[in-house]
Amino acid sequence: MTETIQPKLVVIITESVIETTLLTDLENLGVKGFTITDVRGRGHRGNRAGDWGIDGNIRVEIVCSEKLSRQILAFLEQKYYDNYAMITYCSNVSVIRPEKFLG
Amino acid sequence: MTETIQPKLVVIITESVIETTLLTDLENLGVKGFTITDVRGRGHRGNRAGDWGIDGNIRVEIVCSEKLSRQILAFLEQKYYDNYAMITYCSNVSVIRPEKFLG
Amino acid sequence: MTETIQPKLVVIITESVIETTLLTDLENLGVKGFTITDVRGRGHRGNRAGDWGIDGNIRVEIVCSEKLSRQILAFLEQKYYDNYAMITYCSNVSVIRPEKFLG
Amino acid sequence: MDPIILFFLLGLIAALLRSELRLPPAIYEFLSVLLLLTIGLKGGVELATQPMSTLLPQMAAVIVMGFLLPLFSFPLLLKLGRFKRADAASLAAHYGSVSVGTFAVAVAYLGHQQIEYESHMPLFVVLLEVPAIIVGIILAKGITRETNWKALAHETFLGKSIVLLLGGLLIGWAVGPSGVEPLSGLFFNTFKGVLALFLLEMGLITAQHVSSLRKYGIPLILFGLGLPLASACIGALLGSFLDLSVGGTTILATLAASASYIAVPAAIRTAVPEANPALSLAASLGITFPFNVLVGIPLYHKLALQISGTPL
Amino acid sequence: MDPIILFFLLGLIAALLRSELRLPPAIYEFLSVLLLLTIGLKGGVELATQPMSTLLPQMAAVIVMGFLLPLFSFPLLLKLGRFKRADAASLAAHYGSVSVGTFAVAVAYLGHQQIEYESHMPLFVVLLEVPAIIVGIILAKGITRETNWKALAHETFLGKSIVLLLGGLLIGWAVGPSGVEPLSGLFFNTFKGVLALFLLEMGLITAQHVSSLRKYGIPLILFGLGLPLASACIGALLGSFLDLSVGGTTILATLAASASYIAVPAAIRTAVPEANPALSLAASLGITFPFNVLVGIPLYHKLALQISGTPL
Amino acid sequence: MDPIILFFLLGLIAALLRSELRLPPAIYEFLSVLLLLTIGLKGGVELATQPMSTLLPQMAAVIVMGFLLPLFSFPLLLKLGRFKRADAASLAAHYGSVSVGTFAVAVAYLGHQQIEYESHMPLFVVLLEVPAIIVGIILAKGITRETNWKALAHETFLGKSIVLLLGGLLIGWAVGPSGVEPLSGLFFNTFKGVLALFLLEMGLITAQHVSSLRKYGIPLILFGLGLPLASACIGALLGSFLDLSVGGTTILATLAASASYIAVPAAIRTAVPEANPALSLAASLGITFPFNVLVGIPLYHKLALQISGTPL
Ligand SMILES: Nc1ncnc2c1ncn2[C@@H]1O[C@H](COP(=O)(O)O)[C@@H](O)[C@H]1O
Ligand SMILES: Nc1ncnc2c1ncn2[C@@H]1O[C@H](COP(=O)(O)O)[C@@H](O)[C@H]1O
Ligand SMILES: Nc1ncnc2c1ncn2[C@@H]1O[C@H](COP(=O)(O)O)[C@@H](O)[C@H]1O
Ligand code: NA
Ligand code: NA
Ligand code: NA
Repeated sequence: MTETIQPKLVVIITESVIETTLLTDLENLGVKGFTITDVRGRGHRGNRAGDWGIDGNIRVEIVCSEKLSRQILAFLEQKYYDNYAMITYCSNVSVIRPEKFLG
Repeated sequence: MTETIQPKLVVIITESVIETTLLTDLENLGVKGFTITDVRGRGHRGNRAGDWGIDGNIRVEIVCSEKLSRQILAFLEQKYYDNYAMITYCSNVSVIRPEKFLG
Repeated sequence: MTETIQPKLVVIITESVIETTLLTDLENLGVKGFTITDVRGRGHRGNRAGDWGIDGNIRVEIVCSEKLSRQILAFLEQKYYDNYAMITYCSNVSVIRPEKFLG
Repeated sequence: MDPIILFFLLGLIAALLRSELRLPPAIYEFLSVLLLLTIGLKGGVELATQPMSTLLPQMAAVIVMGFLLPLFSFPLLLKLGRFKRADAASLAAHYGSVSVGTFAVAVAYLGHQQIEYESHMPLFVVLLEVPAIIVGIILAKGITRETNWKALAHETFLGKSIVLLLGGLLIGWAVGPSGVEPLSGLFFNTFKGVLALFLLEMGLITAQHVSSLRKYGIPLILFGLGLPLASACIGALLGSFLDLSVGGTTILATLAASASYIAVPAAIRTAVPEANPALSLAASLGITFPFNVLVGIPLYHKLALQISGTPL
Repeated sequence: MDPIILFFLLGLIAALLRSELRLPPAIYEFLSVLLLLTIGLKGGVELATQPMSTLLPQMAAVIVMGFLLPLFSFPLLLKLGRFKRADAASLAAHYGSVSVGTFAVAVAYLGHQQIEYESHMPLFVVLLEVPAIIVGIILAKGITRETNWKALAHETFLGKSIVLLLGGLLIGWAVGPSGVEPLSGLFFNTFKGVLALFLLEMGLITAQHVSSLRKYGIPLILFGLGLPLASACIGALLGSFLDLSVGGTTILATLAASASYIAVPAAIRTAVPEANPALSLAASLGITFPFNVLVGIPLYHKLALQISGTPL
Repeated sequence: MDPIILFFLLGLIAALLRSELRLPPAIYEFLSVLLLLTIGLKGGVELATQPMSTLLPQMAAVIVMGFLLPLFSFPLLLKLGRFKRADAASLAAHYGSVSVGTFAVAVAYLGHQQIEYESHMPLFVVLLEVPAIIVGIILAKGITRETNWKALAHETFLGKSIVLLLGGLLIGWAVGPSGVEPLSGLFFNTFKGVLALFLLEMGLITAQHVSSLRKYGIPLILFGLGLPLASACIGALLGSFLDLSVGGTTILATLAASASYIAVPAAIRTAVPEANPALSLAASLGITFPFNVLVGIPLYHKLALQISGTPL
């Protein structure tokens, strides 16, 4: 068990309708791995109950280097924040096999 | 990208049957945004496999100020902990556009 | 509200097909509570879109003592990492009623 | 043997052998929505064809039974069973109300045996669902100045199953047999198959609750068997008193004997938080549902025959 | 009254009373897949039986209408409604395209009233779905060197509902009536029931959007009622010009009057991010859908009768 | 052309064009539960009507084939294909077992062509599902003192698909044709439609695995085409040896040629972790399933005709 870096967990919660676009963007930024959960919620843009087609949210979580985390957040804020229901948050995590996340 | 406050992530895992009541309570406490995931699990109150009607759990995550996080936890412990399957945990997160969470 | 210990949140993301085995292992390690979410994702072992039977991932989250968290991670790395799609990460959380997690 | 019972056993055995078989929750929801709407529609269509003068007295009597059943079991549960007040009230509510799944099995049983019954029986399901919830909540909390009647009404009348049953009933009643006919492809023709899948799932679920029985011991098992038997007698007597056919009496006995596991648990969970939901589900799902489905219904049929004076 | 309307009302009322009734999203998806495929298949089967020489001119005219409707409403929305450019374009796209659910209700209405209509109507649904999306996106963004035509084509032609409608159409057309026959157990026989459940869910969804209307005020409500009425007239005139039967004219009017809430919102959301999706859904789901289903369709039928010169 | 094949192509093309079309996993589950139960029930009903004396020898022969097929392909995969031991064993298990979806397509094909076949074929599906899993696991791990036979039995006999197939079979056998009849509304009448939707989804899934083929190169593609052809010959010879009709021989050849993608992947994943699941799914889903569905089945029909000596 090696624990040599201090990776970041980035969580993005946004409209499920942009999933494909968002994933392409993340890939272009260098994201190699992510996990998606179908969720619902409420925020500044109102209630997103997820009952049907375009009403749901996704929650994307990405474990990555601090540098990449900053790039992701800056990119998302610039491209999506003004027009889409979206929040992001970031925290410190420890991982085993850090090479899985820095590839 | 501004990072001026140290917001908290509050996670509540509890019985899905109380979703409506819980959300009303959270709203009354001043929670403006939250995200809900349908989950299953196990704990002191046994197995909650989520296979049917009233057997499932929800996972509510709330990004908020530290003050609000403490109010939420105190309220939940007092109102729900004795009679419902519920756990909560809290961690530090960093966010962009903190005004989204302190409104 | 008491906050006397510094518990850990362990998150495991892996193939849903090993759910039963994994839960048995966790139980044997002394895990008393956990929460499971059905998720999808991408990583070193490719795309796991969750569209059907054996293509999905689960996300298991466990709040526990630091000691147990280390045992879990060591065990998983040794038993599952070489043959299964799996990542884990770990972070600090604060809880109320810590006795719920240390039982 | 009716194949739907075998589907129940298939689910039960698969789960007890720890098979990986699991139906997604969304499918369980879908099947129960279909069952509830179909039963409601069937009942409503019959309402449309019957004179109110026959129905009203029966309806009144059935509602009275719905209020009395929990009042009858509550003291037994409290005194004999030594359950906590909240738990006794919760169990009384579960057993006073009805299980739609059990009702559907009884209907299938009579169909399989080609026994006639009054076709407005689904109406009784709707009527019996609610009163026990109200009584149970009041038994647990008492009536005080603070009783939140609005919340109480909300929890009892706006639960999912009541809305679907009652909604189906009203729609069936409004449009009558010919209006409902175009819907039969989904609702009536597939009914038996939907019920089979539903019972498969119920078998899987029941197995989980069977294993939680150990925790609660003999008293719960005794009540889980005794209460339905006693209630069945009350239901059968009422059926005979109302001059129902043997089939109708069988169903009324089954309804009385059945314990809710959908509407009541949800309502009681929010209204009586201090009641232990695992306890009442262990009883209603772990004992009473399998008992009624496998043993009870034929028994209640014999009972109905006996009471109606028809030779066995 | 057609029972499917009652299912819609059941959902609407249950949600307005804050009942706990909710269908899982997977069921909503399943029902809409079934609806879209069934409508596509039906249309395709009819195509197989009709001479292209009759169809082609009608198809061309309907496509032209699909392009013109948003061009006609856009300036109104911009000038009279004072909506922002992106929102006006988005609304124009929603109202220029069609609602498959509304179409199905119109078909059920005519069936219920035993009114004949040209059986290739589902073809028109497919033809009307896409043009307004293209026009809407161009109205919002203008045509520049940077216009990403490939992405535009992807968003309009490869959305879920178009793929299912068009796929069903092509399959029905390829295999013809006898080829489709073995599929009828799932697709055709359960159609009315599937539509009933779909409308139950639509009632639940509509209720949420009704409550968001307050935020947008009177102008939106006026457009939500006015646009369908105006478009219905255009559709009815085209139907009569194409010599469609009264039933066919009713359907074409309904299609023109209906506002998309599946295909268009998804396409516009990615192509015109600055348009407010809550605004257009409040209009199409909160006003126009219930209006069309409850009031509009019978009205458009009267309109079609009037225009065809048949006495009322 | 049979419409269900077109549904498969629709899914395949939609996914290759990167359409947003996706069915929720719960619906995939629901469809496969329906398919498995229906096939089981059909087989069981036939069992009930056939003398055991005819069936038992056939059953024994088919089981033997189930054990031999993986033993025959394993050395080829190991030596010729130079796959790792675990991967060779896993592929042998996948190709030795059967694909229920492919079986259903073969049945639909024969129905479409109005070709008779022995109605107890679903029994063979059940019999062929398990042996290859056992052989595959033993080939991968060897038999040692530590072989956990209990876990092995659990993984092979209690997987979801086996439980449903076998459960359906036993229920059908227990209640016979008349007992199953009331279930036909859901299970039999909708069968073709359910299969169509299932194949739509399979098309979507197949497309994902087609694109992963590149990673594994030509050898895998050759095996993905060669193994089914070789196995089909074995199956056809056995069918002719057992004096099956041309239709029955076609199905047995198809079963031999088909590769599992539900039961085997799940069982092998837990029992042989070091086998690469992406490899075997790329072969069975990316090559063999589409090959069998689009090309193989008609081919195996020709083969059966040839072997039975009937002129083409
Ligand atoms: N404070 C919050 N905590 C957790 N989730 C939130 C919060 N605010 C918004 N969300 C989620 O993020 C989505 C988009 O937020 P918004 O852009 O504020 O509408 C919402 O639908 C919620 O799912
Ligand atoms: N230690 C834990 N880690 C993560 N989730 C837990 C833990 N304990 C309980 N849970 C979740 O919280 C729910 C309620 O817990 P409990 O009140 O202990 O029954 C359980 O059903 C689990 O989903
Ligand atoms: N960097 C990452 N961040 C978040 N989730 C990941 C990451 N890498 C992998 N995953 C998840 O873990 C699963 C297994 O990862 P892997 O073993 O890399 O294939 C993937 O299917 C994802 O759901
Ligand atoms: Na009862
Ligand atoms: Na329109
Ligand atoms: Na095979």
